[in-house]
This record gives sequence, C-alpha cells and structure tokens, in this order.
Amino acid sequence: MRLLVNALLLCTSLAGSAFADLPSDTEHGSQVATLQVPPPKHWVWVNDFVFPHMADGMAYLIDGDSGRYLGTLSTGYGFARVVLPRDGKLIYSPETYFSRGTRGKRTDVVTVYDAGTLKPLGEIPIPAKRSSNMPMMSNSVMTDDERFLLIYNFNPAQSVTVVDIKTRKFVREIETPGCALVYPTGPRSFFSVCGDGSLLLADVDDSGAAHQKRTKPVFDMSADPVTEKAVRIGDTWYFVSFAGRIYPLKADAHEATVGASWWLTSDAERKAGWRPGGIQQLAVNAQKSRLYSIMHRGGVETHKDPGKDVWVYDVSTHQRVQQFSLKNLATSIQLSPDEQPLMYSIFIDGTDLDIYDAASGKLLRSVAHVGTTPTIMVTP
Amino acid sequence: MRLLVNALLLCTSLAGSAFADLPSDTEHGSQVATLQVPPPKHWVWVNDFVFPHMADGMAYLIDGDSGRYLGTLSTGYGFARVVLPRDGKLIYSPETYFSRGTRGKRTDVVTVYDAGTLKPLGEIPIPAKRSSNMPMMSNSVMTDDERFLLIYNFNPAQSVTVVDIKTRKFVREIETPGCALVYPTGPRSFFSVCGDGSLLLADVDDSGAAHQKRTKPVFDMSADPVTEKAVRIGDTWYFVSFAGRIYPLKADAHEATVGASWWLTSDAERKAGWRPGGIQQLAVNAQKSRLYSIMHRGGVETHKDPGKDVWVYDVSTHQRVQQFSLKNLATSIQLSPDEQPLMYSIFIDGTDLDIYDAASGKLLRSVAHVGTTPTIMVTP
Amino acid sequence: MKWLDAFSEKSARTLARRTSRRSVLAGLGSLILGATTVPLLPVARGADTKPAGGAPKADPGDPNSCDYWRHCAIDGFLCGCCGGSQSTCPPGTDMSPVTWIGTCHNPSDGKDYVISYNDCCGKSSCGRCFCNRNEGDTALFQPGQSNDYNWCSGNAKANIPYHCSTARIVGTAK
Amino acid sequence: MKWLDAFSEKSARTLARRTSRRSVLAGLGSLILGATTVPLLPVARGADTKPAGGAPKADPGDPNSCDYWRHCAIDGFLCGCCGGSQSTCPPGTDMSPVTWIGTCHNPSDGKDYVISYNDCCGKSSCGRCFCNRNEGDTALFQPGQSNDYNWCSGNAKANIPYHCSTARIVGTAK
Repeated sequence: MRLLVNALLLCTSLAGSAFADLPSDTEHGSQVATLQVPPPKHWVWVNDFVFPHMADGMAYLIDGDSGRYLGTLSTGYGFARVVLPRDGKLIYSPETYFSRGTRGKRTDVVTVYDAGTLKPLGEIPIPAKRSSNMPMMSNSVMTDDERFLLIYNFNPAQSVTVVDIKTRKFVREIETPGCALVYPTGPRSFFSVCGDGSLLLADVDDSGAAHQKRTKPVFDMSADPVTEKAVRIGDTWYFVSFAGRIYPLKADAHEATVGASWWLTSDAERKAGWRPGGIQQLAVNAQKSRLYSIMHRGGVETHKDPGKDVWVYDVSTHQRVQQFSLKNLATSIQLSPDEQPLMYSIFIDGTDLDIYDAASGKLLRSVAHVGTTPTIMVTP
Repeated sequence: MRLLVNALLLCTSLAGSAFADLPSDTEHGSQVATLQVPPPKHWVWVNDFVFPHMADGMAYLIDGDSGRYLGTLSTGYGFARVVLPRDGKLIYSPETYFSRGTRGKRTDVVTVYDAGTLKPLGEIPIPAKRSSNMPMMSNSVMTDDERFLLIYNFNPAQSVTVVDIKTRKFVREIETPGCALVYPTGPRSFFSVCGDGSLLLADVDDSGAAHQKRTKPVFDMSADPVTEKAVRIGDTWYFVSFAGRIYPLKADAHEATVGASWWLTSDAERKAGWRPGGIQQLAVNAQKSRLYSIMHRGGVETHKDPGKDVWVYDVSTHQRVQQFSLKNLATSIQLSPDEQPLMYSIFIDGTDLDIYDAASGKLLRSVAHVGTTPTIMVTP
Repeated sequence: MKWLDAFSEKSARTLARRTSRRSVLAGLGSLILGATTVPLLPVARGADTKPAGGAPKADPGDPNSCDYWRHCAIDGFLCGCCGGSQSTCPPGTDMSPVTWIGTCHNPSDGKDYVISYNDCCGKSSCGRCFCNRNEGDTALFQPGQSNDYNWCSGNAKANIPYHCSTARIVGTAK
Repeated sequence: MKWLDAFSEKSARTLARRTSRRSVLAGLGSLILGATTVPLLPVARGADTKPAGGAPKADPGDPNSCDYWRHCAIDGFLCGCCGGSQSTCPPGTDMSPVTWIGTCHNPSDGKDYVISYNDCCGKSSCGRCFCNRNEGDTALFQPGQSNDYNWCSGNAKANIPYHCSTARIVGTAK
C-alpha cells in the first residue's frame, strides 16, 4: 500500500494516472474542521426550536455566499436563539435541559461556545425560568456594551435574568411583572413591553441591579396592537402593528417617545387585505436605512401567517422603495449587516433557506434541508 | 353562566336546544385519560428512534381496531423498543440520557411505566453501555419466566446487562465477547450470535449469573449470512438469510440445533431478484403457525430495503399460503398475537401505520402521522 | 369565579370593537383555570365515544379537526389526536393549570364561548394534528391571550415539556 | 498496520465469492482507525475547495452525493453536507476512533479501496444528505462490517450522540 502526500497534490499532478493509489485519509491531516473567526458578514445562523422534538433544539450556520452548510449547535429544550458578540469569537446560547429528556430535573444554562471550533467552552447556570415561547429575537439580548446578557423569564411570573458576561456568572433577576421580553436601548439600558401598552424602562448598574421606571401607555394594545417582532436601527426600535402600522420608538434608560407612525400599506392595499405576517417578519439593514417586511393578504387573525412577498422601505422617508416576490413562502427573513446585503428567507414548515440579493430581490441560491422547524435567523 | 351536568347528557338529551349552554369542562370530570389494563390484543406499540433528533426517542400506542392513537412515551436517546410483560400492567423501557441533551454525563436506566397511566413508576440504573444501533427486537428481551430483563451492550465491547425485574435492580453484566444481541430460549436461558456463526448459550441463575457455553458455528456467515431479525414460535427461532433462506434454530441453555432450512422463494423467484428486506422484515403468529415476510426485488445489497409485498408461510409445512401487496412501502411488519390477527405495516421514511386483516391481506385502515422514523412494533 | 364576570363584560365591548371574537384580557395576566385534579372519566377503550343522536349537535364538528369551532385561537397539537380529547389530556401527561383564553363562536347554538386552551405537559410533542388559528391572539406582552407561550410553564409537575393542547369550555361569553 | 495486510488478503477471496465488493472481516471485530488527532487542515472559509484540473478525476464524483464511489457501504448523514467533508468531521464534533469498514470500487482508477466510515459524534443528527448503501454490510453479529451500529459508541469524548459519517480511504484492497 503506497501513500501519496495529500489529496490536492494527487488531484492536480497525478489525475488520470492509472498507477498511483489515492492517498490514505487516516495517515495525515485534520479530523475535524474549524471555522473562520471572526465570521464573514455573509454567514447566518438559522435557529430551530424543533417543534416535533423540542428537547433537541439546534442552530445551523450557513455561508450565504456559497450556500455551504458550515456547522451545527445542539441547544436543548425550547431553544430560542444564539446571541453573537461583536468580536465574533464566542457564541452565547441560553439553553434548557431536563435530566430525563422531557422530564426530571430542569437545568437552565447559558452555554458559551467557541465560534471557531463550535465546542462548548463553559456554561453559566441561570434560574430555571427561561421563557418557552415561539422564539423571538427579544427572548435574549446583550446590553450594547456587551457586559450583560439579559434573558426573558416566564413561569408564568415575568422577570429578566441578568448574566455578567465578563465574569460568566448569573448576577441577578429583575422582576418585570406584567411586562415581557427585552429590548436593549443603550450601553446598559433596556425596556420590556407591558400588557397595557406601557414600557418598563430599566438601567443596569455595574452590579447587575436595575433601576426601573414604568411609562404611561405608549401603544394602544386593544384596537390594532403591536407585535413583539420589532427591529432596531441605532436608537430607534420599529414596532409594527397587526395591520401594518410602523411605530418608531426611541427609548433610553429614562424616557421613551413614539414618533409619527407610518403605514407599510396604502389605504387601498389595506382594503385589499395586505398586511405583514410571520415569525421574524421584519428585517433591517442599518447601512442602507432599509426595512424589509414579509407581506401577504388576509384578515386580522392572519398576523402570524407566512407571506410570499417582501416590501422594502426607506425608514427615513417612510417610502416604499422596492417590492418583490419570493420563490417560497416565508415566515422569517433576515438581512446581512453589510453594504452589499443578502436577504435570507425561510419557512417554518419547509426547510429551504433561500438567499436573495437584498438590493435587487434576485434569488441567488437555495440551501436545501436546513433543520426541522426553523424559526429566527441571526447575523454577525 | 349556567352549567349542565355533563357533555354526554347534553348531547343525547338536549341536542338542538337553542337555549341551554354547553357545559363547562373545567367544573367536573377528569383532566387526564387513562388506559385499559391489560391492553387488548389489537393494540400495538410503534417504537421510534427519531433519526433526525435521536435524543428524543418516542413510542406510540395505537388501537388497531379503531385506528385511534392512544398515548405516547418519551424514551430518550437512541431508543430501541419497549418490553411488555405478559400481565400487561407495566412497561419496561431501556433508555439513555445525557445531562445536556446530546453531551455531558450519560445515564442509562430502565424506566418502569404504569401501563394504565403511562406515568414512570420508577427507574432502574444500568451500566451506561446500552448498544446504540438500528433498533432490533433482540436489543432487549425478558427471560421467559419474566424474572430478568436482558439488554445488549456495545461500547464497542459486547456484553449483556441483567436486570432483576422482581427487585428492580441491576444485578450483573455478562461478557459476550464477539457475540451480539439477546434471544431468549426458555425460563432462564438465552443465546447471542457470534461473528463466526457460533452461538453463545447462557443460563441465568437466581443471582443473575450466567453459565455460558459456546457452540460450533451453526450459521455460515460468509456466503449468505443470516440477519438479526429472527422471529420465534415456541422453542424455535426462525432466522432468515439475506437471500431468503429460513434456518429454524432450536436452542436451550445447553444445546442448539439448526433444522432443515427452507426458502421463502422458488429458484425462479430468486433468479427474478425476489428477496426479503426491511428493518422488522419478519413477523409470526403462533396461533396460526404463520410467518409473514416483507418482499421486494433487488440485489444482495438490498437486504435492508423496504418492500411492497408480503408473502405468508405455514412454518410447519414451509409452504407459502398467501401473497398480497401493500398500499405503502414497508420496512416493518408485525402481527397481533390472537386468533384473528391484524397485520401492522409501517415505513421508516413515511409515517402512515397501515392495518391489515392478516388472514385476507385486506387493508382495514390507515393511521396518519405516527412518529418521525418508526422502526419496530411490539404487540402485547 | 369573579374574574369571569369581569371578563364577560369586557368581552362584549371587545366584540363590538374588533373583527375578532376573542376577548381582550389586558392586565389580567395569567389565569388559573381547570385546577380540578380528580380523575373521574372512564378509561379509554380505544374507540372514540361519540353520541349517537341524530339531532343537530350542540357541540358540532370534529374535535380532531383544526376547523372545529373551539379551536379559533389554538396553537399546537390537538389532544384528541394524541390519546386525549378536546377537554382531557392524553395518558401520562399533566394538564397545565395556567393557560390562554379565547372566545369562540358555536355555530350550532349561535353563542360565544370562553375557551381555555390548557396545554398537556410532561412528554415530548405529540406531533399529530397541528393546528394554529389566531382569532384574538395578541403578542407575548399580554400572556392571557397569547398562544405563542408554552403554557406548560410553571406547572411544577411538568415544567415545561409541551405535548398537546386542549380546548375546554369555561362558560359562555355573555 | 498488520491487520491491513490480513484484511487485504481476505478481501481478495471475498471478492471472488460474493457479488458484493465489501470485505469480510469476521473475527476482527472492532477496528481502531484514523486515530490521528492533530488538526492540520486550513480553516473552512465557506466555499467548497475543488481541484480545478481538467483531466479525469482520480477521486471522481460529488462527495456530497449518495452515489459517490466511497459511499458503497455508508449509512447516515454525509459529513460533507454538515460542515465537514468526506474525510473530516464538522466543527465541534469528535471523530469516533472505532468504525466499520467497506471496500469500494473507484471507477476512475479501477481499483478497490478500503473505506473507513468514521462517525462524527457529540452533536445531534446533522439531518442532511442521508445515504444508506449496503454493499458488503452484514448483521450486527459482525460489528466491523455492520453499518447499523452507532459507531460513536465507546468514544469517551462523545459517547454516544451521532452527527454524521465520513468515508475515509484507508488504502487499496489488494
């Protein structure tokens, strides 16, 4: 048995030779692939809460430029999403486990993964209260200064778990009675949205303690309530109502103001039934000041339905600048954060990840079989 | 808000009344269904190792007469199958768990479920060596006297775990180097099949210790080897080769003899490529002395392929007595153990459970969406 | 049961204001419902027990169908397809005592009923008869009317694996 | 590497006797293969690196296709579709040091190669590019040639979750 140096050498210099053997894979070379750090801007994490087998949540990393599937994380019961720090070196993943799969002792942790090896580097125990819900971006976020990780709890009492990223320790639980989810607003501040349409503004000090303030209602929750699926550019959170009205909310640790609202649809389009829908129904690219929305036609109760159209807006002028149709129904879209953005599109009940040129709406490629019930997508 | 007595009363006596309200479900009645014990002979457990999410193995109970789905067990990583004692009161399930879903500390247990409530009554810790393989009936069996549960281990050393069912304790590990799986042959005896075609005969004493004896090779493992998918009537195990030759094996604690072999196929049929295939490719009904085999046409390497035909044999005369085609491809068939047997059929890559009259081959009903990757079926 | 009266009153206003039939329970938060725990039903014998009567059904439709009238705000696997029924959990699961609420219209008697969608907990997903309807569903900000929560949350006996959802009548929405 | 010689000798006899090209390794039991552990490969940069040469490929076909010649006895998800390749594991997994063996025919050079199907372990199933081919596969009774075992078994670093399978060349089957 003769062995040659390596496969590339063989392929380039000896291709076609009938006499040389292919080299052994067991004699040399790595056994396990690793990943570029920091990740390119065109990579995307597809999170999957695996509805038929929720104990086995997963996240998948895809290269938008090549369509190549790069790697997997196994992330436990009722998984929401990974949280990515700006330097791209680590991945934080709030996870829930049971000692016997779907029964026994419950343990919640934040697992810290190495972004280059996808190996767990450690885990941070947190209170076993992490909310189990249809995954939202606002289930878990970092403060803007990346000092604290904030995780929404529901059991059914509502609170926010504060994890110190520097010390990798759980530091505190902030009670948020009647208020849900976590929207960061600055280096150390965030808000939650309360059932009556008011906000709970919070400021986190070095010890992880929160100084809280409850606003008057800023959203009308009865007639045409807003969804949880807000997106952020700079200091503005764009909330959208079931009917498709955008409410730009500026908030910091102390005050919150909702600017002039504007519609995704014209009166005629609303009459024709056009409205946004989906799980991750809005996406923004800050470089381009663009907001993308999945659109479909249907009644008020279709606010979570998928759509096959994407409408694009300039958030500074509120003008629609583009409309295009998708190859497949979508429940989630996401944009890469760079100047030549890709748009990723996926449907929870189908598992093709479609990758579009966000500027032209042209389908560039599809990646088959990404997961079981993909929910939300996260970009670097 | 007026409440009436119960839903059945309402439906039979007050149907059509425009004035009475439907009764509240929250004021009365049970919240959780329970099951008949012992189970009727036409109930069947479909076991699922959930290939895309192996941490979340499951088993499903179906009533073959009505097609009704009756209940679920959650059974952990790399699940093989439930083991049912004759009195029908309990269910034994060898299960594997990891402290973090697919990583962390591994724990193997036999979970004991109440057959009426499907609640875990307790669990028996066993060595964390349970074999993870394409599920086979012979992964876990009881001795005929139902005193011991025997579980095949592979890590990759081979052994058998002995669990005392009476005391609900792990008692011993029997080394079976070079030999695989567990086939009971009497009150306290079993054999494993070794790589060279010999058998390891074992007799288990009251302490769980095994008195072992290795036979000479009884199977030719090179030319046309036998599969693991043997079925048993009384003191005879029917092994089948890849090509479709039946080897009737009689064994007890001390000796084993293979009787005259016979073919599922004629010479002409073999030339035409007919052979058995599948995961649970054989099934027997002892009352009727019948053996059923899933058949298809293909080469030797198709010995695990599904089939759309079932051929039926009288095991005493070796004559084929019946042939029928299935509605759907099948990888597994099973028969109910009674005098009016049903035949259950399922495909690992499709999830309709089809229920046939075993005598006529007539499709009686189909049960949609039973699991994710159903493997083997177990009847009371 | 005082909260029910408050609920019903609000419900009427809501119905006038919205296209949806589902009630607004802002501020009520999480409700404790269906906390009876004594099992009284006969054991399941493998066959669906359906009333034989020929008159128009007071509870019309197939409880294992997504179209069934009680399912107007459900989100999950129908327990009737999983070994339970529209009002009982499958064997081996625990009914969550906290839940979300919908108001659904019974086409047979023309009345609106308050429906409690108690989740059944403690086993992996049933996986059969998935049904998502969102009449009156709101965001996670209003838990009592959001079907996007896993309502097994906080059930000490089965915190938190979700198996399937029931659709239990609480009473009429007067 | 003495076992390989023994293996190759048996293989020739086997080829004459069976329609399958896969070798018989009865009695050899479990093999320790591919135990090198030093990572030397460049990091994945998201693009498949394919040789550009125009001559007939020495290693022909698409490694992410079930039809690829090395896959003649594989059973599982192809690691090349999962972030690895036909010879490397995806990030974050561990390659099992024990494995099963096939003998596959390379249509390009006309030779038979011994292929080691090392499983990659420690994460849930990749779920992509499932491939089951059974040339020379035998029953669980002969572990070294059975693809029905989860070969992550016994890998201390990842005992036992299965992610995907590689198809690594061990050498030619002379």
